[in-house]
Amino acid sequence: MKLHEYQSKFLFRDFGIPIPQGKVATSPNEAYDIAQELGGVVVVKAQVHVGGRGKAGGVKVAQNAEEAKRHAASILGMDIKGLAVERVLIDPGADIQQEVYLAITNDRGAGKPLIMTSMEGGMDIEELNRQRPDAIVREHVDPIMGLHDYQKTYIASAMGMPRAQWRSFGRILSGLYKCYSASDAELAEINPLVITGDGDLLAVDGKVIIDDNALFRQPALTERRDTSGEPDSERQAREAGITYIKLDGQIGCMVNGAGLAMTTMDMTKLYGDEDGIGPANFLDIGGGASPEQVAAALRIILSDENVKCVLFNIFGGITRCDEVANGILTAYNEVNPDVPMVIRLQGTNAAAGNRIISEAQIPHIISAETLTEAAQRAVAAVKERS
Amino acid sequence: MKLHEYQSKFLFRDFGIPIPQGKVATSPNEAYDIAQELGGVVVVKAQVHVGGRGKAGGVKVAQNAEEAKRHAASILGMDIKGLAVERVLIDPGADIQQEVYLAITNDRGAGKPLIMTSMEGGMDIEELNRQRPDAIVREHVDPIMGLHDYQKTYIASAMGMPRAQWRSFGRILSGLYKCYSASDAELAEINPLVITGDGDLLAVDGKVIIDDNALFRQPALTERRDTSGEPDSERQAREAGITYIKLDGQIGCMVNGAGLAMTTMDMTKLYGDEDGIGPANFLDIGGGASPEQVAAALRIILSDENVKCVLFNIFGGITRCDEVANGILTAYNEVNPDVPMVIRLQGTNAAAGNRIISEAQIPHIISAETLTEAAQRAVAAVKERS
Amino acid sequence: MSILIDRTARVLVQGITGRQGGFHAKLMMEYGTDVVGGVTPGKGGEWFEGKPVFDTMRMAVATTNADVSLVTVPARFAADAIMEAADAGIKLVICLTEHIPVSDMMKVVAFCQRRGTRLIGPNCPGVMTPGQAKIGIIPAMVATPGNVGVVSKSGTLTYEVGFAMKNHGIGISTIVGIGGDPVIGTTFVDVLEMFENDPETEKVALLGEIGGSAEIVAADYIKNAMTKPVAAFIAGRSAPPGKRMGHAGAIVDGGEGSAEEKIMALEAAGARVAANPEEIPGLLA
Amino acid sequence: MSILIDRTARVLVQGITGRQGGFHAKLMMEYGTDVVGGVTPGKGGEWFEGKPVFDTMRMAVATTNADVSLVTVPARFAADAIMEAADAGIKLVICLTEHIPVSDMMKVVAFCQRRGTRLIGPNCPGVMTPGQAKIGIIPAMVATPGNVGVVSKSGTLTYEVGFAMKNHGIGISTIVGIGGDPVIGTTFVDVLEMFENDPETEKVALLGEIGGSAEIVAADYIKNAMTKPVAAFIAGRSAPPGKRMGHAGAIVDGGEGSAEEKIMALEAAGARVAANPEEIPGLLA
Repeated sequence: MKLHEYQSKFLFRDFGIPIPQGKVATSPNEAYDIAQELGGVVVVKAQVHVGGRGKAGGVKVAQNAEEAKRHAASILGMDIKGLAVERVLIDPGADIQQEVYLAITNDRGAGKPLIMTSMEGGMDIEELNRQRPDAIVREHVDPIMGLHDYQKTYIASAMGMPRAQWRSFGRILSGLYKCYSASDAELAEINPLVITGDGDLLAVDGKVIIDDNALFRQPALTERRDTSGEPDSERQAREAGITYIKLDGQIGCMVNGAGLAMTTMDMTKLYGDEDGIGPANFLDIGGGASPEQVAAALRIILSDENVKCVLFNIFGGITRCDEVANGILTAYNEVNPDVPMVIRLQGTNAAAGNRIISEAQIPHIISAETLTEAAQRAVAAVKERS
Repeated sequence: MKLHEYQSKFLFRDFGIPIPQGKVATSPNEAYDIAQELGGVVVVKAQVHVGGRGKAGGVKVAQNAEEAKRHAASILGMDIKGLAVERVLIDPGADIQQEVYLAITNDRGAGKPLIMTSMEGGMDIEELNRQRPDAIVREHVDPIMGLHDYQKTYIASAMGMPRAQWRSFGRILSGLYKCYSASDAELAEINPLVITGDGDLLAVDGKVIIDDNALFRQPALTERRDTSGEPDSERQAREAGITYIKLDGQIGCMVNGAGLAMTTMDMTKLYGDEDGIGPANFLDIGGGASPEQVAAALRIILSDENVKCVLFNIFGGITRCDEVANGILTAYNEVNPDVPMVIRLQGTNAAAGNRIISEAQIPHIISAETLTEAAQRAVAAVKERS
Repeated sequence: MSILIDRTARVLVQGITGRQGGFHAKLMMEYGTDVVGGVTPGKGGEWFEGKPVFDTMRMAVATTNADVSLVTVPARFAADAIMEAADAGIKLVICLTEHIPVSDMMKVVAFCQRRGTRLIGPNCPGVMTPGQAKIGIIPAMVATPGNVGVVSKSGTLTYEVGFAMKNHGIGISTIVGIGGDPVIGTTFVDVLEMFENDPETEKVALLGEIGGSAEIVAADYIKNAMTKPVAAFIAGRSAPPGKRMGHAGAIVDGGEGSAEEKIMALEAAGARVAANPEEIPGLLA
Repeated sequence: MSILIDRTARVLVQGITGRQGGFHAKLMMEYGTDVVGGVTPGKGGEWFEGKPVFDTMRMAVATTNADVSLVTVPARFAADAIMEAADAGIKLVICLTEHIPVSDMMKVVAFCQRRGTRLIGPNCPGVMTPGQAKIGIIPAMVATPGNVGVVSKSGTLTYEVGFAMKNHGIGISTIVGIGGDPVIGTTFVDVLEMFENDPETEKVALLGEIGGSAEIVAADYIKNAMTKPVAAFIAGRSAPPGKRMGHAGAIVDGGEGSAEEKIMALEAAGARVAANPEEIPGLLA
């Protein structure tokens, strides 16, 4: 779960990290009041869950409250990569001497938290990593012991942080590690961490992503979820306990198991790509899905107007194919899809499941024995209807 | 640093451990008001830093507020093993079904926290350990990992806690470990932890001792220090940065180093015991003590009226004996003791030190070359003056 | 014994009185696995299908002398359950549980390493040595005994491939589901190494997916240290970047972890990579 | 090399720019100890008596190839400093610092054990192999080379005994001050075992005190595993129970840790226990 910039920075503040004294506005008038209160130059920043808002015109400097109001008016409601801007952060302008990059993330290969930091902050870390990988200091943290104080000295020294800032940088590093750790974050990033003309450090921009699997113990953070950037269908699926991701193709996929669901997508593309045909979604109904869940999943798939065919690929292991077949029939009767459905049931009780489907004598239903056959038939069905 | 019962229990409460809703009174009228507010039967408990207050009459049950006031009047000001009672805790009476013992302490041999618990609570743990050692369940905690949840199940099962209480006992165990750990406690003890008639758990008595060396990071606990049980001389020494412990003998000891200080005490006793002569105190002036500290230490030693002789035993290692000799002379001139002083300087610059002392030509000063000689001469000096 | 388990494995099921734990414990016993008991805190003293249930792993191991544990408890209890097994002296822990927070797993993996306990998973279907024992949820029907080792991040995709192999008359030495989470106890390389050293394994099938770089590291191992042929499939060629495809670990992030780079690395290492998992039996023939 | 250190030891001093650290570093160098540098965070790049000062142990070890570290930093930084040394690959860390919280030391001791780092102390005078090297604050004058190993919880008491031995013409192989704190890195038994296995040590002097049960455990070891004669002294016979006698560990608590029980145990184990430390040379003669 992503936090907005303002949410991330307010969270940093809870862990003792200095941030600008800005506030969030949802209207130009509010922006005016905040800018007035702050006084001087302010920055008006769009709060959306996409990168590149600066290039899109979502970040603007204002010399006074009147200008802040005008900027807010132009940014609020702006469309950035398909997302409407609902909030702007009004931050006081900072006296930037130097921009530093500082982040803590999960290094999955090492199975440890990884601190990445560089005196060349401001730019995207992936960009920096491509251009000047040696400018990034990387330090693992022992997940059980946590961050040692001596590591802070090592990092500050290795990155070339001026000595005058070691102490305050160390405090921020401790604070960020505590924040990352206490919030079950996958990423806690300050970019830029600014050294001001007075030699102070200030987290001017921030990004935090929380591990979805840990939200059960993060009630305060869970409340802050902003689903405005999420497609309706994905939100509905999430609420129904189904993993669904909308894609651009024409073949709706309903599969049990994440790996097999990806594979099924891949097969539709393998056989359909030359005709511009591919998967309309990722969907994993999980093990032992009920007829109600199958129906809900089917409705979600069909809510996508691009879908020209639905492909069921169920490998019955513990799941019994006859039960899934009944679920499909129930769902079919409830949802009444007007697109063809390719059904491939394999594994436990596959014969019985296929018999149930064929005996139901439903038009638009196409059987398949192997995944290859199923994918090929789904592609053919889409071609027919195009 | 010891916490009083009420301080310990209020600390437990901060960590989610259920305690009786009692309050502290420093006067009979206050006790009346608290008992009135609580209603019903209450217990009036002396808050002093010694064991055995129950047998001394420091704990009394009152049926009503009037009786609570009378009990408070008799307990407040009472002398328990030399300590005056300044506060009483007024707790509501508990419906006691069973008394449980639960404590976490440092196991120095293992270098790990040790949980000790027993269904046979209420009595002193040392007593229980002598009588029924098998009734105590002992479980170490990994100091880095902390208490695992599974250990709580193991402990509850092994001690024979009824299953209905496992969950609440587990929560108390977690809370007590957090309390012990967050407070840098050497001991966090609940005795008894009561199972009430309703099956609830309640920490009816508590004892917490904080590691003195960790007080620098426990400001809130440090404020709660009650020095009323501490002799004035020990408090003065503590404030002067000297370790001093008052004993019953006649020979005041001033030594550098704790091990040598104990040894010096032992030697006075070894040679004086048959005449009833022994050490008046433990005192370690540490390494490189200044003349001011030597003078302060001398004043503290002489504040004890039993002292008939002062024995200086300094083994100069890094400390130079000539400097110590000058310190002694300065202290002598400032304090002007009227008891004989045996001075033994050995090690670095011992010859020079001894020359300084002998050249000062001070009456009452007796030189010695070895520790044995010094102890024997101090004993002889006391005998002379008896 | 092929690798990791054979019919002599003495298995405890943590969470045996749960719906999932009990269901699979029964199927394991039907397959011939020696399930010697189970653990559910608060239910010690009960019985499950003739096997004793204990409150703690410590008591369970002391009584049954078990050497493998299967963790089936819910996500919020799973980290503690794995460490409990490791502390009780179990040297092989297989964890099926999905949705364990990554921060828990980082601690648990470090903990198991220090204890010398091998952890398989979490979020995996388990381990099966066909004809001998299965520990986990892999259906009996998807494999027959043979000489191909299978290692996979995924559940049903593995069944699909196993089933296709069976239909082509190809048997399996051991199937190891390592799980699709970002931080796991046992990696592709760990298992490849075991297969390389296993006299009963002649070839290996590796089923990977997008996300992370475990397949790249595996390719490196295949190139430098493996003598046995490897056939592979990587799921997620059609997955968009920045989206988590069901498995917590299945995400192409910052240009890393794409199917293309994994396929290229594996092919460069000499593995034969299928575009369609149903081609795997052909590549192994 | 006698035990633990000899003239080849390459020593870093953590806290070398501090008053205590610098003072003792100089004395160590005068004695002949090979002090190769020091560490003080924030002072990297400076020089101390011709030796380089580094910001971190990692950089110091990489540059100097040191193998021993002496920790002289204040109590609140000491736990971190010890772990820093262990993480930097140092296998022998000697910590002089007094007043470290016990909870820190419990973590640090467990940490060092996992890292395979031997910790001596804290709150100890250090280690000296007379005529070769001294690391810590033991004065040069208290010992000459010889064949008696000395292990002690105390500082000045050790000097007292060493000096008495020297005056009786008895030399020392190595002096190890293990420290008077409740939780320490190296115990009596650890050192007794080293002396037992050290061909240059023929006899051992053990200087204990009240508090804890390390001397009882040592008695057990002496009885069961030691062939070399042991002379001992236990300080604190006249100490009252329940009072901490200077050293954080020197307290008779709940009837445990008294001098009497330690003396009895040592005598029963065959050690010769002196009533007066100045008798030790006689017992060793």
